[in-house]
Amino acid sequence: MRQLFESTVQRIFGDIVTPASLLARKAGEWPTQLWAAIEESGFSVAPAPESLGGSDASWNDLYVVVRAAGRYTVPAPLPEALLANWLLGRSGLDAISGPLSFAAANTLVFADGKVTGQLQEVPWGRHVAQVVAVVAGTGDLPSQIVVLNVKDATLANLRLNMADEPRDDLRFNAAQPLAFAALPSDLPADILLLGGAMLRSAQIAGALQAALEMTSRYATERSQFGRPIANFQAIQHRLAILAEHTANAMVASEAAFAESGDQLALLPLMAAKVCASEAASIAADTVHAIHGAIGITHEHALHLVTQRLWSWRSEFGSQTFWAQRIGREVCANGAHRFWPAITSAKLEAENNPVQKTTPSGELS
Amino acid sequence: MRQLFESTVQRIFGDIVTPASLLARKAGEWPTQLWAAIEESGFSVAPAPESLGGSDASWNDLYVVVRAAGRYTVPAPLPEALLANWLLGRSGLDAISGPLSFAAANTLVFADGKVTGQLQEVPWGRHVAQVVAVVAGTGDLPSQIVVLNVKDATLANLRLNMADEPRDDLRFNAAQPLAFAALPSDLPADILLLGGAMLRSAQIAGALQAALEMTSRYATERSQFGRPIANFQAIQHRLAILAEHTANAMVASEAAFAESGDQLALLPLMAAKVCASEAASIAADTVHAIHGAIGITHEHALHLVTQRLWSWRSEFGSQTFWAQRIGREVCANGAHRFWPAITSAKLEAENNPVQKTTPSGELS
Amino acid sequence: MPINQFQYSRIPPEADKLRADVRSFLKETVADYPPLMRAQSWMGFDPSFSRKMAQRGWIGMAIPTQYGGSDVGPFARYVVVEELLAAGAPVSAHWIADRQSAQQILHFGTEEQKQFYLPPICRGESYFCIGMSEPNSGSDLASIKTRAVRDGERWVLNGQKLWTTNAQHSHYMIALVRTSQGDGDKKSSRHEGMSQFIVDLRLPGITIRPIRDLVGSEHFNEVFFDDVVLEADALIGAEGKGWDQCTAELAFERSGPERFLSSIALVHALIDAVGPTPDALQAREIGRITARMMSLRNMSLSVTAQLAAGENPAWAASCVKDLGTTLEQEIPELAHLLLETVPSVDGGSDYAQVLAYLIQSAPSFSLRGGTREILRGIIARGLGLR
Amino acid sequence: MPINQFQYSRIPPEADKLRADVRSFLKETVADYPPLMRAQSWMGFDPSFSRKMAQRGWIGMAIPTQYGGSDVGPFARYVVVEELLAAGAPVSAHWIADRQSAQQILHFGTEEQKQFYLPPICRGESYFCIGMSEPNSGSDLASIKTRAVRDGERWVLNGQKLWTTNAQHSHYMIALVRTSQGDGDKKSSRHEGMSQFIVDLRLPGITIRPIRDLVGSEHFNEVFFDDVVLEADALIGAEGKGWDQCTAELAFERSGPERFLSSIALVHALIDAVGPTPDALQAREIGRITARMMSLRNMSLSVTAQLAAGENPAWAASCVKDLGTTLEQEIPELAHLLLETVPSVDGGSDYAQVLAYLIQSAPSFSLRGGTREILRGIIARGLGLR
Repeated sequence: MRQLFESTVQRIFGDIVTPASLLARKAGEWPTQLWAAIEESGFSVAPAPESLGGSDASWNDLYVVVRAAGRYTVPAPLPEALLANWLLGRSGLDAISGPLSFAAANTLVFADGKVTGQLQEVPWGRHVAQVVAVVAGTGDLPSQIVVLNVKDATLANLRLNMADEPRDDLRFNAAQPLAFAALPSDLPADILLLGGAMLRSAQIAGALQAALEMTSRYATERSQFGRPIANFQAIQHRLAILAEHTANAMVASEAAFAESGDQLALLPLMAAKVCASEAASIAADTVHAIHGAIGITHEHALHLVTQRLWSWRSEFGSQTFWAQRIGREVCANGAHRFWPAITSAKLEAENNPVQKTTPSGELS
Repeated sequence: MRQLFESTVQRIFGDIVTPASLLARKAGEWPTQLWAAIEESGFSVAPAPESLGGSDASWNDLYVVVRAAGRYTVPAPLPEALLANWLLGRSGLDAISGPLSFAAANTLVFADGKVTGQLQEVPWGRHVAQVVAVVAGTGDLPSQIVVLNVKDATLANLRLNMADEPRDDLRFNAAQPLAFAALPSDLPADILLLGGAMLRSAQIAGALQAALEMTSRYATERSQFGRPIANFQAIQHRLAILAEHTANAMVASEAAFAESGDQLALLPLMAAKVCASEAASIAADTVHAIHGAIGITHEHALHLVTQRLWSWRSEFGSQTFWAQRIGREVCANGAHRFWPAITSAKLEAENNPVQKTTPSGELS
Repeated sequence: MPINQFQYSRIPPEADKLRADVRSFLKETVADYPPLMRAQSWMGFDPSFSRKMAQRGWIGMAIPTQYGGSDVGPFARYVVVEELLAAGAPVSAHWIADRQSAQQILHFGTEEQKQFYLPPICRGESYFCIGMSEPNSGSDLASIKTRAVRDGERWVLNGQKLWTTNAQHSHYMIALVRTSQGDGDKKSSRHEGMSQFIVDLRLPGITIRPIRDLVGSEHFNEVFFDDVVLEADALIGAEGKGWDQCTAELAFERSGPERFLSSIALVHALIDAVGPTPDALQAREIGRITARMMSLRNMSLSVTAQLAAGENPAWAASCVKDLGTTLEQEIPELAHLLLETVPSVDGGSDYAQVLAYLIQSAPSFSLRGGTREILRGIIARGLGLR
Repeated sequence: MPINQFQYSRIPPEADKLRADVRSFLKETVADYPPLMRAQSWMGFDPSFSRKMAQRGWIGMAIPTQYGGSDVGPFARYVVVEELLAAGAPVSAHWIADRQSAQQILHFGTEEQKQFYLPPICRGESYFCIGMSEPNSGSDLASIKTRAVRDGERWVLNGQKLWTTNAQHSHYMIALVRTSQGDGDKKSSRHEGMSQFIVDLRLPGITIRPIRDLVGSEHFNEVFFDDVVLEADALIGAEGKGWDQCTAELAFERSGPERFLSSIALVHALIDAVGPTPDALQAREIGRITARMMSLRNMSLSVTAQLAAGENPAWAASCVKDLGTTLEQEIPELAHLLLETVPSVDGGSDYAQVLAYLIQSAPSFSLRGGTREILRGIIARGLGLR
């Protein structure tokens, strides 16, 4: 399945998402043709069960799709739609094949069948038709998954990330959800933040592959002082370090996807976002230093990659955010549980089942 | 004065403190001959006024002495004696020419003419005759400077820093000070911690000069793959970066000394310790990487320098400690006072005299 | 060891007195600038601001009074310049002319050239750009191909310059070009046979094409010369000595406050965004930035003192530039790790926008004034490594 | 791109089952070790511990049963080894023999050599060292000068090895020496004419001199060979192929858990010293160390899967080693910035002493198993840069 996925997305992206087409786009523009191709392929609904309109794809299968979305700098919320449809599927709601996104943070209140409040920093919020969010439970009330119609929203605080991808706030006032269901009890209320971090770690891994390839090629083609700059030891060392961090981010993000199933693999995905975000910083610095002036021109494709690396490293929790969350938990558990956490890829659940107070696999 | 100082200390240190003699020393051993030479030279009492047995040397004059103590990896508490005698002089007490140190941290209580409590991490505590400390004031009582006789103390928690320099705790039980006086009201109670940080920043600057010289020379003498390793671009770049940080630590520590007079220049000295400590880390990493295996043998003199860099960067407040202190003050003052702090080299006093609540120049 | 060139030097009190005047001028002129505008600092182009500065005698401060300068010395100039940069004032229009071109004309120009070019520079009315880089030359300046050929008394200029900052807004370019045979590829003659010309950019045969960069700005340009006819007095300095003339000025270009203040607008925005009670991580990083900015300024002042004493601090200036660039580039990298604010363009908070601007500008900091490889090579040479 | 070699690989469940056994063994044997002793990890030498491990079948796990091994495969060995290292068990005695020498003998040895050398290794009774570096050879191994000259059926060995870990405690050295003419300085033949010998260190003519290091330990040695007579069967593998035989094993040496766990004792001490409620800075750095250790382990397991599949992961192993060393060296650097504890020797808290030990040991981490320059050169070659 995974190999078929990889070759299929590479074909779609390779045909439609060319550097020339990307450079010609207007800031924040919706990719009509690309989204049509995505819908036709069925990728965006793949993680939902067949009974709900999907194809039961696992996170392990989908890893290559999300990574390729990063590698080809795909200007569309395909990764977002995958997570949203996975969550809909887990909650027994129908998959959605139209333009779809989610909000990792919101101030929603859901009462009397109506939703009021704000969705924050919704990827492509101004363009998508529907948005998935989790309304946090209060007291005895469980958290609820809601599907909201963007037509019911007021757009607020519109902005773009550095790669010109829309990140918009949406305000709802007593809007009726298109669908809703209780959040499965084995999922934490911040599942969309966690899932968003996992998506971005894989997108970063893909963008790192692209950055490494572009820059290795450039270094062998560009000459200074009478020889290819690839001959300079300083260039070789910097690219070697970039390769190491690319490998690190690839393996870390793949581990997060591969270990995720009905639940997400929390410690692996947090670690993946930490490592991928750090690698993104190193990569952007390295590839711009090696490309020199040509790399900061609009007409060169390098910034398509680096602007995404700079943006994605901060989205859905920075390196600091997730590292602090891991670090607080590690310290609270004490040194004797550090190594068991590494080998089990779980901070608490397996290693100390007795003291567990949060839902299985959840990290407070 | 300063040039005379520099040539004199270089002669003393150059004659007595040879690498061979340093390598032959036992861990923590007292340098009898060296201290005799220091006493004879009169350096250790120089910062005290002439009327109290010193020679009125300014911190600006003494900078080269302290830096040279670092450069020659002098195994004696000469920098410590300078600060102690400066403080004695500021308080109207006689200078002390015998083996002398100070405690930057203590738990002392001074009541009824007797001192009880512990001095912490006293440099060379097991060997010196006298120790200076500040007993913090309480309520209306001002802080007191006390000179304690080490013979009255119980040695506790003896240890060495990585360079085999003793750092010992001393316990006193109702001991009578050899001398005492009120701390001048324009000095903060943690003056010995601040002064200690300033000393170490200059010692680090000296050790960095030594590390840069040794390693630049080694790189031109050592061959691999048929040419001097100095020819490799990676080696050149690393030594260039080391030179930059050496220059940075030199200028930063010199600024702290030059701007200190009857009071210490607080922001410059904190900045100097931050920069010098960071430079120490970069230097130790760089020079060991370039020297390779020979550099970690006991018989090679490199570790005389790097073990001091590793130790001194942590003593009297790490990079983190002083950076946090600066950072908290900068944030409390707000962005509009950031640049004025840089140009005036003061965090608060000059820029906002109205709100000043601490003694002139003091940083809470 | 050249490291001993670094000695602490205070700004003399008479120079420091200027600071209060500059601050009150800035309060009047730029106090209302939004943070994103301040972040552009010496890339901000505003001729009316330049003229206001000139009226106060703050352009040409290192130029003799007979040519319209105020000749108050390098430390006074330093005080004015660092205050402007710290406030994010739009100094780009006169920047190159004031820092570099006027110095070159003063040192290498004829009396006629000085009288013609310097007064309008000091009035803040004449702007210059520097024509060095070319396609495929990059750091390897000795490989340039643009050529001026003698034609009687005149010269005919053909070729192309690239990455020329502000060419589209400038009146003149001081261009480094080949004037003798040889194509620059023979090792022995790589730095020979080059000369400098002051090129009036309104001359026929010159085409200037701005280059859009990754944030959508147009600072860089391509400049094409197609049989441009230069009069004899366009040559500045000695024929064939262009390379030496260029390198003589590099210490000025590499040691000023613009080498460690490019990200200061973000520091200001960051302090405001963090607020008065930083956590342990925020406090450490903001304190570290403060300490390093202070000590870099002291390094920079140390070089200024060497320049003022007539020494050649080329080595020390390279240290300032490389370490200063390190700090300037580190600041946005540190900042994005201190607050959970996603950087944004076309909307978002001041902090988010300044952060996005400086993250994307930072790569250019190590392109201006010599790449890190070039600088580190110079430093290594001074250490005796090559 | 070789980067695609990195694919996530889980430890198979049957290998992972061993983990509980190893942990309970470690609980019995090393639970009471003080932290400073654990910090020495694979430099800690304890023959009785090695024999205990051998009794459980945990030495020679990648050696066929006919030679005394347990032949349970690389993942099972991985589980045992990482548990030992994480606990700071004293594995130094058998370490080189188990990881490297036994593999070389298995791959290149004669049947007689396998039968003679492998069983005592698997019993934890026979210890090996590796004779590679020499004075003035450093990273440039092809420049070695130690030479074995044929004398009838035998060989006569002369020369000197340097930086030989554990030579003073080992029974055998596998030495790389020159066996043909040429002095190694001619470019064309630099890697030719070298052979490997198993040298019994009790032979006459061998002098071993331990070298004291900066913390006072004696891990390194100088080993002198003065007309040492070797029997014909001391040669291992093919004459003249010593270089290839050495490099073939490097992936094993460069990708194991010892390449990112050397500082784990300090991580443990740090977590304890920080306590359950870290501040924002401590939490971030401890979390970052955790994340990187996890992901390096996944990189290392990815290489193990390649080895298990019979592939040659030399490139990927270099990535693991270089990035692993980065982490191992970063941990003491980060730790000293998280608590105001001055590192100490000969007294002080556990944390202060472990910190001092690892700060001073860290420089050696990039000497073992190939310097960073060598590794980055290999990685750059794989990227097509050279």
